[in-house]
Order: sequence, then C-alpha cells, then structure tokens
Amino acid sequence: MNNLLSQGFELALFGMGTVFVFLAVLIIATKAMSSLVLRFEPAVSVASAATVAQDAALSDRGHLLAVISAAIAQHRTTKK
Amino acid sequence: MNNLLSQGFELALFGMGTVFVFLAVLIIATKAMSSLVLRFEPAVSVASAATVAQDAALSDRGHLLAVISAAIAQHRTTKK
Amino acid sequence: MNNLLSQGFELALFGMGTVFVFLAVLIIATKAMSSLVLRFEPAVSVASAATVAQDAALSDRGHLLAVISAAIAQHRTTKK
Amino acid sequence: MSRLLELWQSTGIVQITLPQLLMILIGLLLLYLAIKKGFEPLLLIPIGFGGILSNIPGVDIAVGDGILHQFYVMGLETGVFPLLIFMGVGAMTDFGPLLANPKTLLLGAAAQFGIFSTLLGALFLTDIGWFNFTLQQASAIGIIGGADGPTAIYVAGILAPEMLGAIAVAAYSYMALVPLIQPPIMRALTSEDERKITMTQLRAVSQTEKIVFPLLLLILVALVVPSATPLLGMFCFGNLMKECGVVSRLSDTAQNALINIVTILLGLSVGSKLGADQFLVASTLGILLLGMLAFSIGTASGVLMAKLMNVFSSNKINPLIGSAGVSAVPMAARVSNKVGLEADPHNFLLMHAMGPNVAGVIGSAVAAGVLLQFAGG
Amino acid sequence: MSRLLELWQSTGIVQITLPQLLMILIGLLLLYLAIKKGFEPLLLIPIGFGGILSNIPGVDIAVGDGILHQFYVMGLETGVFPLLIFMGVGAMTDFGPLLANPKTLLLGAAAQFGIFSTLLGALFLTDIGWFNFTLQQASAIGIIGGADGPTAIYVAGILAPEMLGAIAVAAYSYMALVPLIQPPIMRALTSEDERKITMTQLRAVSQTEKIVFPLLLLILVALVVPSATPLLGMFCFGNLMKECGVVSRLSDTAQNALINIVTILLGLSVGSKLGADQFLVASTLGILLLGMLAFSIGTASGVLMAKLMNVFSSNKINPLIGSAGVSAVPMAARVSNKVGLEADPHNFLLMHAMGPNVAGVIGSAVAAGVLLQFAGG
Amino acid sequence: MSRLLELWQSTGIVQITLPQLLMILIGLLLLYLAIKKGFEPLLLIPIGFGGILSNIPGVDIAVGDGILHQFYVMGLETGVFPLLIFMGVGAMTDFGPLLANPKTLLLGAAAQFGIFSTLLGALFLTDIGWFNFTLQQASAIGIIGGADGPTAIYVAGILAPEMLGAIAVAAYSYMALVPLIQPPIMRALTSEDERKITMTQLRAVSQTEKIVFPLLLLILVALVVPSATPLLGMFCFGNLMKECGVVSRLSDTAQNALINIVTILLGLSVGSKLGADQFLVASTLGILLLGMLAFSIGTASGVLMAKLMNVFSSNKINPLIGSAGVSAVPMAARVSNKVGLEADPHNFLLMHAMGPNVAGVIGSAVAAGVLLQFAGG
Ligand code: NA
Ligand code: NA
Ligand code: NA
Repeated sequence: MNNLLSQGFELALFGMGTVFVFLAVLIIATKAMSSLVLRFEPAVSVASAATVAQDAALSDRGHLLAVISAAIAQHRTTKK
Repeated sequence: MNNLLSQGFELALFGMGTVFVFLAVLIIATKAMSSLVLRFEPAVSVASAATVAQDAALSDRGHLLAVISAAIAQHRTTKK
Repeated sequence: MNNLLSQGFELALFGMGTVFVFLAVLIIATKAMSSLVLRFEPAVSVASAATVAQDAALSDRGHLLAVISAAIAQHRTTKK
Repeated sequence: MSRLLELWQSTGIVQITLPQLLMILIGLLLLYLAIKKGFEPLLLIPIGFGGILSNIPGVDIAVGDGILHQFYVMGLETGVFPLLIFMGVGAMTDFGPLLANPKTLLLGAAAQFGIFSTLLGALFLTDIGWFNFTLQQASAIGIIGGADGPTAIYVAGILAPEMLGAIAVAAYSYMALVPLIQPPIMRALTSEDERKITMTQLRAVSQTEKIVFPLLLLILVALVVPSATPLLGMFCFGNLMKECGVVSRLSDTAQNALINIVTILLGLSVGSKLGADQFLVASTLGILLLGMLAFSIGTASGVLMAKLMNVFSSNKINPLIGSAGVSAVPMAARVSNKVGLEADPHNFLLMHAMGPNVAGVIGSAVAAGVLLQFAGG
Repeated sequence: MSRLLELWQSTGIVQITLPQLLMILIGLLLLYLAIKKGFEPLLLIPIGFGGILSNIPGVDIAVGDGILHQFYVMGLETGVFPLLIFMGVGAMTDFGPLLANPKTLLLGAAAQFGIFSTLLGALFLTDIGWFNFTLQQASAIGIIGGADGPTAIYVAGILAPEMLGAIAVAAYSYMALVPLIQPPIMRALTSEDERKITMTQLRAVSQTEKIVFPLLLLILVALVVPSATPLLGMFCFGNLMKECGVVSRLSDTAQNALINIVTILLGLSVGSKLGADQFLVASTLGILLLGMLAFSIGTASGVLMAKLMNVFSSNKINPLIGSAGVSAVPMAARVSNKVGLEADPHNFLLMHAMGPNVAGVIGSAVAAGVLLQFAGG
Repeated sequence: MSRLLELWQSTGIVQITLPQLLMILIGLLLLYLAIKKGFEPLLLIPIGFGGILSNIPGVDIAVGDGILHQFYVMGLETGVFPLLIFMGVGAMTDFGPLLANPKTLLLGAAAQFGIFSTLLGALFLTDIGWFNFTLQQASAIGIIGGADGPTAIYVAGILAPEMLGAIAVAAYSYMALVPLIQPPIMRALTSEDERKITMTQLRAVSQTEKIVFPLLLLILVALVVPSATPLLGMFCFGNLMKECGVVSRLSDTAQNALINIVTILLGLSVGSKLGADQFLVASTLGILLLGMLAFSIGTASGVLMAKLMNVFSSNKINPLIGSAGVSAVPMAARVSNKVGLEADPHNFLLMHAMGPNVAGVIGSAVAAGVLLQFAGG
C-alpha cells in the first residue's frame, strides 16, 4: 500500500472519528443545555421582560464594565 | 479622405452589415424555432409534467452521463 | 501645558467654532430657503405639473444646452 | 493663528473654482430636470448628485481613495455594473411581441444606422478640424444613438472612459427627450394614410418559445458576434431567469434589490466622471450635438425601413413603429402609440411597437459588439 | 478586404472547437434538466448558463478581465460567496426537530462515511492507475458525499479549484437525483417491519433553546474543530439572527435579497469553471462516478446506523430517517417520509427526518473542516 | 500517531488562551445584552458574533485571508460600509421637524461639546501619564460623543483603526444606555417649571422645502467643511432620494436590502477588531470611561444651550429637548418625551425633540469633518 493510500486511510479514520466524537459531544451538550434551559425558562417567562428591563439594563452596564475590566486586568497579568 | 475617416467608413459599413445580417438570421432562426416549438407544444402540455417526471429524470441521468462521457471521449480523441 | 494638549485645545476651539458657525449659517440659510419656497409654492401647485410638462421640457432642453455651452465657454476663457 | 488661516483656507469658499461652480450648477440642473420634469430620474438623480459631489473642492471624493472613485473602479472599470443592470433589464423584458412578429427585428436593425452615421459625423468633425476625436471616442459617441443607457456606459467605459460622464448625461437626457425629438421626424417622413395603417393583432406566444428565445439569441451571438456576448449574454440570462418560471426568487431579486443597488452605485460612479476638468471641454459640446443627431437619424432610419418593408410585403406595418427601433424602452414605443392615436384615435400601436423596441436593444448591443471588436484593445 | 476577413475570423462560427460545442450542449442539457425536470434550478440555471458563456470562443468571459472570471475571483477564490450562502441557509434552518431528539445527530454523523469512503475510492483508483488524484483532489471529490452545495463549493474552491466545475455539477445533480438514488438502497437495507416503525411525537422546543443552540454549536466547533469555524460560524450566525427575534430585518435580508444575489453570482462563478479544457478531462468521469458512490454509501451508512442504534436503545427509531443524514435538505427528509408512507400510509416521518437532515449539514461541515485541516495548505 | 497528536493540537481546547476565552465571554455578553435587553441589536449581534469568531484559535477568520478580515478590508478600510449606511439613514430621516423650527439646530451644535471635551479629556489623561493617546486616537475617542454609530466607525476607521472595536462597542453600548444615562443629568440641570414648558405646535412643511433642504445642506458643507462631505454628502443623497418622490424604488432599497446587507457585513467587520490582543488593552478602559463622559457632557451641554437660548428668546423651548441634540436617533428624542411626561403628563415633546435629534447627526458629522481635517492624513 503506497503512501498516498495510507495517508487516505489515516485521514478517513481521523475524519470519521472527529465527526462522531464531535456529534456525540454535541448530543451530550445539547441535552445538558436543554435541561438547564427548561429548568429556568418558566421563571424567566413569569417575570415580564418589560417590567424588569430598566433595572436589569442598569446592573448589566455595571456587569459589562466589570467583566471587561476584569478581563483586561487578567490579560495584563498573564502577559507579564 | 484621410485614414481615420476611411477606417470609420469601413467600420460603419461592416457594423451596419453585421447588425442587419445578425438580425436577419435571428428572424429566420426565430421563425424556425417558433414553428418547431408550436408543433411539439401540444404534446408536451397533454402529458402532465408531474406524472412523467420520475421516469424522465431517471433516463435523463443516464442521458447526462452518456453525453458527458461521449464529450470527454471525443475531446480526448481530438487532442491526440 | 505640553504641545499635544495645546493642539487639543486649538482643535476643540476650532471644532466647536466650526460646528456653531456652520449650524448658525444653516439656520439662516434654511429660514431664507423656507420663506422663498413658501412664497412660490402656491403658484407651482396651481399650474398642474402634467399640463405644462411638455412645453417646459422643451424649453428646459434648450436651457440645459445653453447652460452647458455657457459653462464650457466660460471655462475655456478662464483657462487661457 | 496660522492654524486658523489654514482652516479657513481648507474651506470650499476659498478653494472653489468657477468651473467647479458651473458643474455644481449643472448637477443641480440635472436634479431639477429629473425631479420636476421626470427626466430618467432613476439614473439622473444619482448621476447629478454624484456630479455635484465630484466638484466639491478640498476633499477627494471622485479621485484617489474617494468613495465615488472606489465605486467607479469597482464597477465601471470592470464593466460589472452595466452588465448587472443589463441582466436586470433582461429579467424585466418581455419578448412576446417580438416573437409574435419577428420581422420587426429589421426595424431594430435599421435604427442602429444612427450609431454609425454619428460615428462618421464625429470623424468628419475631426477631419475638418473642429474637434479631435479618435476612432475609439467616435465609436463611444456613436453608441449614444443606441438609446440604451447600460450599453452606452459599458462601451464608453471601455473605449473612452474620459468621455463617460458626458456620454452618459447625453444618453439619458436624450432618452428623456424622446417624446420631443421623435414626433416631428415621424410626422415629416410619413403620410397621413401611412400613420393610419392598422396592424393585425399579435398572436399568442407559448411559454416554451419565450424560454427558448434567449438561448437561441445567445447561441447566435456566440456564433456571429462573440464580442457582444458579455452584454447580450447577461441580458439573455436575466430573461431566461424570468421566463423559465422555476427561479422566480432569483428573477425578482435581479429585477429589484440587485438592479436598484447597482443603479445607485452606477449613477454615483458615472457622476464621478463629471469633474469640471473632464466635462467642461469642447468635446462635450460635440458629444451633445452628435448625440442629438444620433437619436434623430436612428428615428428616421427606423421609420424609413418600415416604409421600405411595406414596399416588399403585402402585410403592411405602420411606419410609426419604426421609430421605436432606437430602444429607449418603453418611451419610444409609447411615442409611436401616441403619434398613431393622433392620426386614428382607435389605432393602438403600443404592443406592435414593443417588438421593434426590444429589437433595438438587441441591435445596439450587436453594434456595440462590433465597435468593441473593431475599435477596442 | 483584409479587415472583412479579419471580422469573419472573429466570428464564433470560425473559431469554435468541438469541445466547446460539446460543453455548450452540456450547458443546455443542464438548463433543460433544471427547467423541465426541476433539477436544483436555483443553482443549475446560473451554473449551466455560465458554462455556456464560458465556452464561447473569441471573447474573454471566464478568463482574464471577463465578468465571470471577476465574479470567480471576487467570491470563490476568497470563499465569500459560499460562506454568505451558508449564512443564509442558517437563517432558513429550524433546529427544532434536532433539539427535540438530539440523538438523531448520530445519523448525521454516520452519513458522512460517504465522504471518507469516496475519498478512499478516489485514492484507490489512483493507486491502480485509472486516475491520478492528489490527496487534495480526493478530499474535494469526497465532499460531494456531504450532499451540501455550499460546503462542496467551499472545500473544492480551496483544495481543488481546477475541479470546482465538475464537483459542483455532480453535487447539485445528485442532490436533485436523491429521490431516485436513495429509495432502492433504503428498501434493500430495511425490512418491512422496520419501515413501519412509528416514532413518538417530538416535544415542543422553547425559544431559548433555539437561541442558545447555535452558540453552543459554535463554541464546540471552536474548541474541537477550529478549521470548520468559517463554515459553521457563518451558519450559526445566520441561525442566531433568525432565532433571536430582534433582528428580523437582517434575517429577512439574509434569507432573501442577499442569498439570492450571491446565488446568482456564485452560480455564474461556478459556471466559469466549466471551460472545455477544464471539464472535458478524464477525471470528470471519475468525479461523476465517485460522487454517485458517495451519495449511495452515505445513504446506506445512515440507514445502518439507525438500525445499530435500535439494537442498543428501547426507544426505536425508524431506520428510514437515517438516509436523511446525508443532508440534501429538505429533499432527503421528504424521501424518508415518502418511502415510509409506502410501508404505512399513516406514518408521517417528515418531522423526524428533519433532525438527521440538519445534523447532516453539521456533520459534513465538520468533515469539511477535517479535510481542510489535513489536506489543506 | 504523530498525526493524531497533531490533530489534537489543532483543536481549540489546546490552543485557546485565557484572553481569547475572556473575549468570547465578552462577545456572549454583548449578544445577551442585545437579545435580552434590547441593546442596539442590529449592530451588537453582528459585532458580538464577529468578536467571538475573531477569538477562535487555530483558524484565520479575522486576519489574513479570513472572511471577516476580507469584509474589513473591503468595507471599513475603504469607508464604503459606514458611508452606505449613512446613505440609508439619510433615506430614513425626516427633516420636517427641523425645517419647522430651524433654531433647534443650535441644540445639535451644543451637544457636540461632548466630542471635543472628551478629546481634551483623553489628552489630559495622556498628559498625566495614565494613558498614551495620540491626537488621532483622542479624536476617535471623542467622536463617541457624537452618539452616531456610522460616523464613529467612519472616523475611527481612518484615525485609529486599532481602536475601532472598542470605540464601536462603546458607541453602540452607550447609545443603548441613553435611557439610563440622560434622565438624571436632564433632571439635575432643569427646574420643575422648565420641564413643564409647552411648545407651540410645529408648522406644516412643504415637499419642496424637504427636497431643497438636503441640497442646501450639501452646498453649505461643500463651502464650509469640505472634509465632512463624504459623510454628509451620502446622507443628503439618501435623504434626497427619499424626499424627491420619483425614485422610490431606489429609496426603498437604500432603506432595506442595501442597508441590511451592509449592516451585517459592517457588524462582522467591526467584530474582526475585537481580537484579544487589540481589545484587552488598558486603553479600552479609557475608551469606555471617556465614552461615558462624552455622552454625559453632550447631554448636559444640549440642555444648557436650550436654557441659554431661552434667556435671549421670548419663544421658550423646553430644555429637555436639548439632550436630544446628541443624536442617538430616535432614542434620545424618546427620552426627552418621557422625562417631559413625568413633569406634565399632557406635554408631548417627541416631535419637538426630533429637530435637535437630527440636528445632532449633522452636528457630529461636521465635527467629524473637522477632526479628519485637523488630525487626519
Ligand atoms: Na438601441
Ligand atoms: Na451533509
Ligand atoms: Na451627534
């Protein structure tokens, strides 16, 4: 068996392997995500988005700044 | 009469000639096409496209492969 | 105060100045335009656009040619 | 303080030249004609506005990295914009009346005499020293007589890009003026009796004929005038998408979103060639003059060809539909109808005139192919 | 007179070669199949027409400054066109059935066996000396088995641009032929009882699940197969725009104007690779043969995987939905439904088959990522 | 086996760095804010998603031949995308309220003080050594105070492309936060009586005024601030297409298909500048801080200018409409209306606030022109 064909077998093996591993992981992740979402979904739909929007946005702004600040601090630390 | 003007006359002559020849040929071709189409059109509209689609497609696939194969064979012959 | 900061002050000064001058001029120009338009608007709406279109277009064509010709003449004069 | 002076000197008031001011006025005039007089507004509004932008001093809009120059490089130097518009026009064209009466194709052929006689006129004016047109430039001027915007822009963009602005302005202006230019010529060349000729009703055309026609046209172009293939190929492709009935979402997009986007960008690109230095030259006057000549001769030869055809055929055609052969779709066909109604209020020529009208599009695209082949690279 | 001869020699009649004529006939055949037989007309009409244009002698349309070559350089060499189409497809995809029954993702995985076995087949034919495919070319041929047009074009454009025309024609032709290719294989590999299996109704899926899924998929792709990110990233982006519900104007445009414009340009670009010199080569026969093999093996492995899953699970799935794992959305899912109805006229499998159907899109994009990583640059 | 190791090393899990992971989280946060909190979703969804794509290791998406980098080069380096968006915004803008009450243009002028004071703030922070901004960078940061997305992106793309990501994120985030940022400032600077001022109803405006206004604006820009012409020229062109009434198909496309397509591509392009190396730098914190300052100062100076105008004029204006001068169309005008209704439930300020609102667009484009003239090239 020449080199090209052996490369092909290797590629086919790793390729099918990757496809199966990826989609298997995706099954698990999707199931986990769905069960997580379905646990919180009712709570979310009870509290009307409109009524909580303003406060939420306010705290989110802080959240955004906090996350970005933390991220930058972290990054600067790791670079040193 | 200088060279530019004579070139212009030549261009005008050939240009109008080409336009007339082209459109005259197009008239003949269009008339031929129309009479051909109108001869077959009724037959086509009687046999419902939906009912014959599957068989037709099957034979067409063979047709496609046959035409391409013949074309390639032809081409390879002419290249030698 | 270093050079960069002084450049910044200059830019801020000229910038706000330009913005104010521009928008002030725009106020005056807009008011003038509006009063001019509102003076002629009724006249325009009385004479139906449809009925005068053809004659108008005729004279406009002459107008277009006249303006372009004058413009070219002018330009050629100024270039010499 | 020096900075303040610098800023003042950066204003347009200080930098503007008289030619630029004149071009801005011409741009405003084009907008006025487009908005108030209905002069081909879809093109003349972007062209006129682009022309104004191109003559604003102190900022690069129509040159270098300026956005209009970028549009120009992207779409006109490459030919992409006019060809995509031609595809969209194809998707809007109905060849039905032409298929029902193919001999009207000859009218679309005859009207192209306007193109070639104008080309000769331009060379004659060069010969006598009034102007100094090259064969390429004369060809680009001649194509104005095709009365077809994208064809004129495509040809001028290849053969004489320095004249593109003037040629496009002339082409669209005269297309808008077809209702004024054509009727006197049509009346002068026809008798009252001829104008009253009624034509037999057009036969129905089958869908298969409509599907096959663009392919037939494409094959003929490929065999006879390959250099016309980019124009007619895209045109036939658009028409096939429309007629085949199975890709209506592509056909709709070609007729709407795509052609509108390209029209905006094409108009602005053409406007970028209305810089004072390029437009305010003597040759622009020649272009305007010769363009008018082209429309007039095209109209006349279409009418005369119809009369000539009547000599040889017992199935008479009304010579008024001959003028529609110049293209200017659908304006010229409407003019044929209108002048016909003046002679006989019950004689509707509109559908009969649509045949030569679309034939004129084919004819001038073929003529464009010959010009590109002969005078091009 | 010499000029007249020159003009005559510029006509297509004189210049055309037999191979070009054959390619024009193949282009006409593709148009015929698209229009009359409904073979993927949205792509095969632009491809077929572009193929005709590319074989017209005496004018550069598919090379140099020709418009089709410009489209090719702009959109296929860069990968922009297939990725924008993938974004639009994402905006049209409903992951609901997949979310309701995630284990059908395995069917979408199994069907990719068609890709890799075809790759091996191509290398085997090289080994025995019938053809001479490189690893890149073999990979590009294999991807036909993904039964997904934009993925095939994207991969072929990178790994084997010289084969792009043949690969795209094969991919779309076989996708159109799915209703003929798949049923015999499905019937051969399943028993009557298996075909009658009824599946439990799919549960409702919440909007949040639909919003989170494309992001989850993206993150997994990023972590596991980064080389598949361009394809799946654009796909997930389109899907997120659709599902999030707050940018419906962007989602609508991605599904309509934008995807239609890009489809026209992509089709013409692919057509530019149908020049006789590139298409009429022996390897094209190999591509057509191997492409058919790829579809058949993909179908078979999807069905067999479903049967294997039934061995280990009490919640039986109808093996007929396994064949939908090849993608060919939504044709393959409809075929599953149709064959199922033959066995039991009350058993509707369509919604159940949509899960593996979109799983197949993900699966072949992942496979494409591996091919690009392994065989690419 | 070595190949297997290689493949494993090609996965994102192995290659991803902490900064990339943080940026992906920031991208997800932007998506969350856009989808769940309604933060400018039309831009922040493409930007956020593009930001995630740009931080996926092991594949070039935002650099080199990657598709996001190609979009960036095509549309942001050239300025084409923001200018086309500005054209579309022009086609959506109604200058009626401004024409009915032109003196509100001064409010749009005053609010630009936010731009220039922020510029000074950036230079001051550099002077004291906290940051290290150049004049170009300080100008690009200042333009955030214009509260106008395409203007900010256009200016930042020219003056400080390395900060484009952070500037665009700040601009759109704060525009979304206008309902939170402005009211406290507005209340602090006005008395209860001032907030209760009712304004006389706006007069009707004729169509001709609406047609002439964009041309008048264009001419003034050309004469006074040529460097603002690309922005305001495209804006006026879009507005003219809308108001002239004869090219509604172009205007519709500019407001829909075209602006949507460009918005998708622009958002992804901006996202390509959210790579960890460019975004996770100290200056980003400065940009976020100064951007907030810019919005606050712009709001305050708009309100104060309204109070100043009331000193000199008997025809009192409600100072709450001054805050709308920052732009952030139409959010800021709605905020004026809302705060006004709190003081007097029968006092509707919305239409009155639309005047300064669009004036703010003009004002910040003029300011952008000055910045480009002074700090550019
Ligand atoms: Na014509
Ligand atoms: Na697939
Ligand atoms: Na503003």
